Amino acid sequence: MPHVTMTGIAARRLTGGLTEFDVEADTVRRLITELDRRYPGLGQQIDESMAIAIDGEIFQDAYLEKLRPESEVVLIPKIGGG
Amino acid sequence: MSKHHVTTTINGEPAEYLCEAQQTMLDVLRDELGLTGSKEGCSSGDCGACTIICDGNIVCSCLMLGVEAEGRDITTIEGIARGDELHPVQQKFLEHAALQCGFCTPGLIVAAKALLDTTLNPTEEEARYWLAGNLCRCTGYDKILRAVMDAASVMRAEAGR
Amino acid sequence: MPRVNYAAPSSVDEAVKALAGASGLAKVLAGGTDLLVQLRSGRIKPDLIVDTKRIPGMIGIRDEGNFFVIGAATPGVMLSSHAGLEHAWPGIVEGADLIGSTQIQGRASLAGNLCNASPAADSVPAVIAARTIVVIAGANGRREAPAEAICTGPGRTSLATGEFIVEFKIPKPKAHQCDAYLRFIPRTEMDIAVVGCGTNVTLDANGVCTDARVVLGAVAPTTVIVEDAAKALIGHKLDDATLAALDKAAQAACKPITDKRGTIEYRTKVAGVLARRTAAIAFERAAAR
Amino acid sequence: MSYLDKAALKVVGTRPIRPDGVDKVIGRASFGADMTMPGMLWGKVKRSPHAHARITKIDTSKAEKLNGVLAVVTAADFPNIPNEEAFVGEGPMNFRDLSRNCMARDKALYDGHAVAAVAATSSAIAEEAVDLIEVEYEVLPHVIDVEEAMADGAPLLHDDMFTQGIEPKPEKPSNVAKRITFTKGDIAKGFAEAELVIERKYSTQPVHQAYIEPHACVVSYGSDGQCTVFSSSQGQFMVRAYCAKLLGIDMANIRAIPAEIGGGFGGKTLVYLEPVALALSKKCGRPVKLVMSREEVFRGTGPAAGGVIEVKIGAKKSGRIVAAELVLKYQAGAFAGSPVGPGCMCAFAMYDLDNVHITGYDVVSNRPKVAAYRAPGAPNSSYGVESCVDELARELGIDPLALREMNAARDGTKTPYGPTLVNVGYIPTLEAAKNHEHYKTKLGPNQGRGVASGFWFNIGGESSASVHVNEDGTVAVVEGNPDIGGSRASMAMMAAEVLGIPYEKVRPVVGDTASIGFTFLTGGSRVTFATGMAVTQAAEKVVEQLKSRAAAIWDISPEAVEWKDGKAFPAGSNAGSFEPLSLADIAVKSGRTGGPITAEVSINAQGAGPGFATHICDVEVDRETGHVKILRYTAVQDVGRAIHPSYVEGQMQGGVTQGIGWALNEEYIYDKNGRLDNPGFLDYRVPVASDLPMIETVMVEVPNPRHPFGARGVGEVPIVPPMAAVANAIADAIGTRMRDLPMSPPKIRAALDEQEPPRLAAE
Repeated sequence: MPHVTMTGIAARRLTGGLTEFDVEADTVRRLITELDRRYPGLGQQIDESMAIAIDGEIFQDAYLEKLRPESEVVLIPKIGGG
Repeated sequence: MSKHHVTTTINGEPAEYLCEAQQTMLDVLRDELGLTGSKEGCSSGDCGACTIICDGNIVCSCLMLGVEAEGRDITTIEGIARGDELHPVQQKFLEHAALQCGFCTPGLIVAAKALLDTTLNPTEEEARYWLAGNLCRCTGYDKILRAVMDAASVMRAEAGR
Repeated sequence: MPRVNYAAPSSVDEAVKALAGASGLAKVLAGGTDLLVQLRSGRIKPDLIVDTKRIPGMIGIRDEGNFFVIGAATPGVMLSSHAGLEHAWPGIVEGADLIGSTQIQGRASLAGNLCNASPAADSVPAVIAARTIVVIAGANGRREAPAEAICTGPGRTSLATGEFIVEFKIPKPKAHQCDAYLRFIPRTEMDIAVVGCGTNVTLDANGVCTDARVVLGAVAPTTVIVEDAAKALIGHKLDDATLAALDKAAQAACKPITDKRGTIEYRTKVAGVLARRTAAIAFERAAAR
Repeated sequence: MSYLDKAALKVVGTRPIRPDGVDKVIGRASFGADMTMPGMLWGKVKRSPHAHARITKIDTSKAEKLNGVLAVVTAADFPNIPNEEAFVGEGPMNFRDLSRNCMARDKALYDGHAVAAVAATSSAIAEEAVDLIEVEYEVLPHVIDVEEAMADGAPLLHDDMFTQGIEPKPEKPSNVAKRITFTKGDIAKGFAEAELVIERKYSTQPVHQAYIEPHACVVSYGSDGQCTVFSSSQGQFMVRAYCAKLLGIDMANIRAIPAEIGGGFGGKTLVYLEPVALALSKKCGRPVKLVMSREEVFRGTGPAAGGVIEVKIGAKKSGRIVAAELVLKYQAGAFAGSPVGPGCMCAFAMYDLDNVHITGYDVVSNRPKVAAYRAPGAPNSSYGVESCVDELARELGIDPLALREMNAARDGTKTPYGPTLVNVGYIPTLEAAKNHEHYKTKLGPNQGRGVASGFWFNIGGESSASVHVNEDGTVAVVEGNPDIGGSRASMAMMAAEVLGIPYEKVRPVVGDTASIGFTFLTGGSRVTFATGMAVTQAAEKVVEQLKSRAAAIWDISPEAVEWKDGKAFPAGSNAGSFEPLSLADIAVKSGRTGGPITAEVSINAQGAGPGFATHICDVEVDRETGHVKILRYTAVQDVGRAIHPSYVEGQMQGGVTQGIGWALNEEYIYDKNGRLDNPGFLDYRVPVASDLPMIETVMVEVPNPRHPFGARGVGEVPIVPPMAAVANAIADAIGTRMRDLPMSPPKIRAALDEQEPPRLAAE
C-alpha cells in the first residue's frame, strides 16, 4: 500500500495534525479521492496548492499517474519558477 | 506653438518630419517615422537600448531632441546592414548566440559597429568599456564580447585583403 | 505638458538675444545629457531651449599660445581624441572621459557638466585644478571668471539670467607640471562619482613639489579646493609622510552628506584615498616631463 | 521514443542560428511597445506617492475635461474581486490581491501603487491629464523592513490578514501571512551529537529582475466584447486568464498575442498593465497603448523577495553535518506570496542530512508585490546556507568542495522536504569543479576564491505544440511559449531531429491564444523540457503519418515502412522493393493520401529533473575603497542534455551575472517616507560589461530519462550559487565574512576598518 507523507503544514489543520498515511490506491486520482474521503477538504487543498512526488519524481496536476504498492508518495507545496 | 520642420539624413536616405521641440529623437524615430528598432529602456541615457550614430558619434537618442537632427547624418539599427547583407557584427551576434531576448541587441550592435568604425583592433577591455553604456540583463555580456571581438577579426581580414 | 519653444541661433549675439527675450525659463542646450533627463522627468519645465551647438566656435579645441581654448559645447569624445590636450592635461581628459558612457561622450560637454552644478561632476575637479578660465557671454557682453566661481551650490550657478558659457581657456602646463583625476564608483562605469579628486602638481628638477592644487568632488555642496592638501604637498617629495599629511588634509576638507551614493564616513575616507592616489599619478607624470 | 544516444544525434547538440535571429539584429522584431493599432490612444497610469495611505477621494473631473482625454479609470471601474486563489502564473495567485495590485482599491500600499489611469490622443496629453487627477490620501504609518514588519505594533497592511500555519488561528491580524515548517529527523538529537555548531544570521535585499524592456501592451476592447491584447509577457495564456478573471470577460473573447519579450526572468509572469488598458479601451471604444517608464518599472513591479536567513549547522570534526536548522523571513511586498516555500525546500537540498528543521515566514510590507525571479526563493536561503557551510569548512580546515562532497545529496537521498532524489547530477558538478583548472590556479595578494552550490526543482506542466508539413516538404512548428532566450531554436532542432530533416527546413512560430492549445507560461525552466516534449511527440506523430502515407503510395502495410534520415524505406526485403520517399516526396502527394499531414499534441509534462550547480569565483578586493573586482568565474551545472549548447551556456552566464549584481551592488534605497530613492538604472546598479570577466561554463550532462532527449531545465539554478560564491571569495580575500547583501564598497571598507586600522590613514 503506498505510503504518503505530507510536508509543509498548510493542510495539517484538515488532518488533525497527521502527516503520514497509508492509502490503498493505484492512481493519483484514487489517492486524492481517498484522502478527501478521510479528511474532507484535503482533496481540494491538494488540487489547488500541492504537488505530488512519487518515488522522487515531482508530479503536478497528474491524476492519471500510476502508483505502485511500494511507492513513496510525498505531498509537497506546488512549485512555480521564474 | 507650431511644430518644427526638420530635414535630415537617416540611414543614408533623405528624411523630413515635423516634431515638437520636446520630442526626443527616439520619440521621432519610433512614433513619427516608424523606425521601432531603437528601443526605450530607461529614457535617461543609462541603458543604451536607443543608441544611434549621429555624425559619426554614438549617442542615446533619448537624450537628443528631434529638432537637433536638422542637417545631421543619422544611422539607426535599421541602417546597419548593407542591403540584405548583414554587417559582420550582426552576423557574429547570430553565430555566437550573443542575444537572448534581443531587446538590448539593436543598441549593442549600433555601439559595437561604431567601435569597429573607430578601431579594428580593440582589446577585450576596451570593448567592454566602450559597451559599458549598453545594459544587457540576459547574457552576462560574455557572448556579446566574443561576437564583437570575432567581428573585429573578420573585418581585419577583410581590410587586409 | 506645456509646449516648449526651441531656437538654434548661429551666433553668440543671437543666442544672447534669444535668452534675454524669453518669457519664463530659458535653458541652454549643449550636449543635453543632463537637460533632457530633467526635461523628461518633469523636474524642469522650460519655456525655451536654446541650442548653442550651431554657433561657430562652440564646438572644437583651439591651440592659442598659452591656452587651449575649448568650445563650451565640445563633446567629450573630441577632448579624448585631441592628442595635444591629452598630452598636456591627461587628468582633465580623464575626468571628461568619465562622464557617462561612450554614448554620453558623444554629446556631453564641459559647460554642461559645470553648469549642471552637481558637486559630483567628473570633469570639474581637474578643470579647476588646472586654473581654467571660463568665458561667459551675456547681455552686457563678455566676461571671464575662474572655473571654480561658476558653481555656487547643488544645481545653482553664478551665471546671471541670460548668461551662458562660450568657452574654456585652459592654461598650458609649465615644465614638470601635470595632473590626474580619479573618482570612486561602485561599478566600473555608468555611476555618478561617490568621490572625485583632481590633483595638479608642479615639481622642480629634484621632484620637490613647488605648486599644487587638489580639488575634491562630491564631498561638499560644491567642488572643494583643498588648500591644506596643496600645502601638504608643496615643498615635499611624495614620501609616506607627505601622503599621510595629504590624506589627512583631504579628509579634513570633506563636508559630505549621506545619500544613496555614499555615507559621510565612507566619502571622507575615500577622499583621502583618492587624494593620495591622484597625487602619486600626477607626481609620476610631472616627473616624467 | 527516446533519443538519449548522443552519438546518434544530428541536430540536437549543434549550435545553429536561431530562427528569429535576423529580425532581432536588424531591429525588425516587434516587442511590446512596437505595435500600433488604428485609432490608438496613449494611456498613462497615476501612481501613489505614499508608501501607505488610505484613498479618501479621487476627483477625475479636471482630467476628463482636458481636450484629448477620452477615458479615465479608477478601481471603481474594475469588478471587486473576492478572495480567491489559483495557480495561473508562477505560484499561487490571489485574484483579489492581483486586482488590487493593478489598481489600488481603498488603500495605496506602496510608493508607485497604481491609483488611476487615463487614455488620451497623445502621450503628452495623457501625462498632463494624470497630473490633473486629484487624489486625497490619509497617509498611514508605513513599514519597509521585514523584521520591523513582523514586530508587535508594526503598521498593519491588511486588517484581515491572520497568520496561516499557526494553530489555533491567531486572534490578532499580522503582517505575517504564513508560517511554514519542514522537519526531518530529530534536530535536538542531531545538535547534541555535533562537535562544532555554527549559528549565523544573514540578510539579502529585494532586487529587481531589471529586464531592459519595460512592461508594454496595446489592447482593444470591441463593442462586441471581443478583445485583442498584444503584450510582452512570459505567457499569453497567463495574460488571457488574468484579464478574463480581473475584468469578468469570457476567455473566448480575449485573443492574447505574444509580443517578442525583452527579458522577464520571472518578472513578467503576472499582469500590471493589460487589465488597466482593457478597462480604458472598454470605456472609450478605442485601442489603447500603455507603456511603463523605467521609473514605473522600479516603483510598481517586481522585485524578487529579500529577507533574513538564520542558519545553524552542527557537524562532526570529520566534516559530516549532523544537524541543520533554518529560519527564513521573506519579503512578500504589499500582498502575501513571497517564495518562502521554495526557499525552505531548496535551502538544504544539496545535502544528505538526517536532522533538519526549517521554518519560513511570508511577510508583507509597504513595497511592491514581489514577483518571481529565477529560482524564486532559492537564492536567498542558499546564500545563507552556502555561506554558513563555507564558514564551517574554514573552521574545520576542510576544502569546501570536499566538505560538500562528503555531505552531498545523491540518488536515494531523502530531501528535507520529503521526496527521495533520483537521477540527479550534483556530485558530478562537484567533481568537475574540483578537477577544473580554475580551482588549481594560484591567487595573489588581496585575492580570494569561493565556491558554492545550488539546487532548483525545475518544472514541467501543460504544453501544446503542433507540427505541420508544408506542401514542399518544409515544416512549421507552432508552440505556446514566448521565446525569451532562444527556445524557438531548440523547438526546431528537436522537431528536425525526429523528422530527420535539416534544421533550416523547420520554422517555429509562437502562437497566440487562439492558434495553439493551452500552454503554461515561459518560466520554471520548463520550456525546453515540457514544450520540447510536446514538440517531439507531435513530430513523432507526423512521422507515423508519413510512414502510413508512404505505405499508401507503395500500397503496402504501414508496419512495413521504416523512417530513417528523413525518408521512408521499406522495412526489409519482404516489404517490397521501392525507392525511398523523402518527406518532400510524401508531402507533395499528401492530398492524394488523405490530406494535409499535421499533428498537435497537448500534454502535462511530468518528471522535470532537478538541476544542481557548483560555482567557483575569484575576487580581488581594494582594501582602501572596498571595491570588489570579479577576476574569474566558472559555473558548473548538470544540464541533462544541452539541446542548443550556446543558449544553455547563455542561461548560465546570464544567471551568474544577475547573481553577481545581487551580491555586490543591487538594492532598493528607501527614504524615511518609504519612497523609493533609486528608481532608475543610474543608482540601481546592475552589472555593466566592464564589471565582468568572461563567465566560463562547464555543462555536465546527466540525462533526465523523463525527457526524450534527456533535457533538464537550465535557466534558474545559475542564479542560486553566486551570492555565496562571491561572499566566500571575499571572505577568503580579506578574512572577514560579509553577511548582509549587497556587499557594496562602503560595507566592505567598514568591515576592513573594524579588522585593523587602515594603512596610511590620517592619525
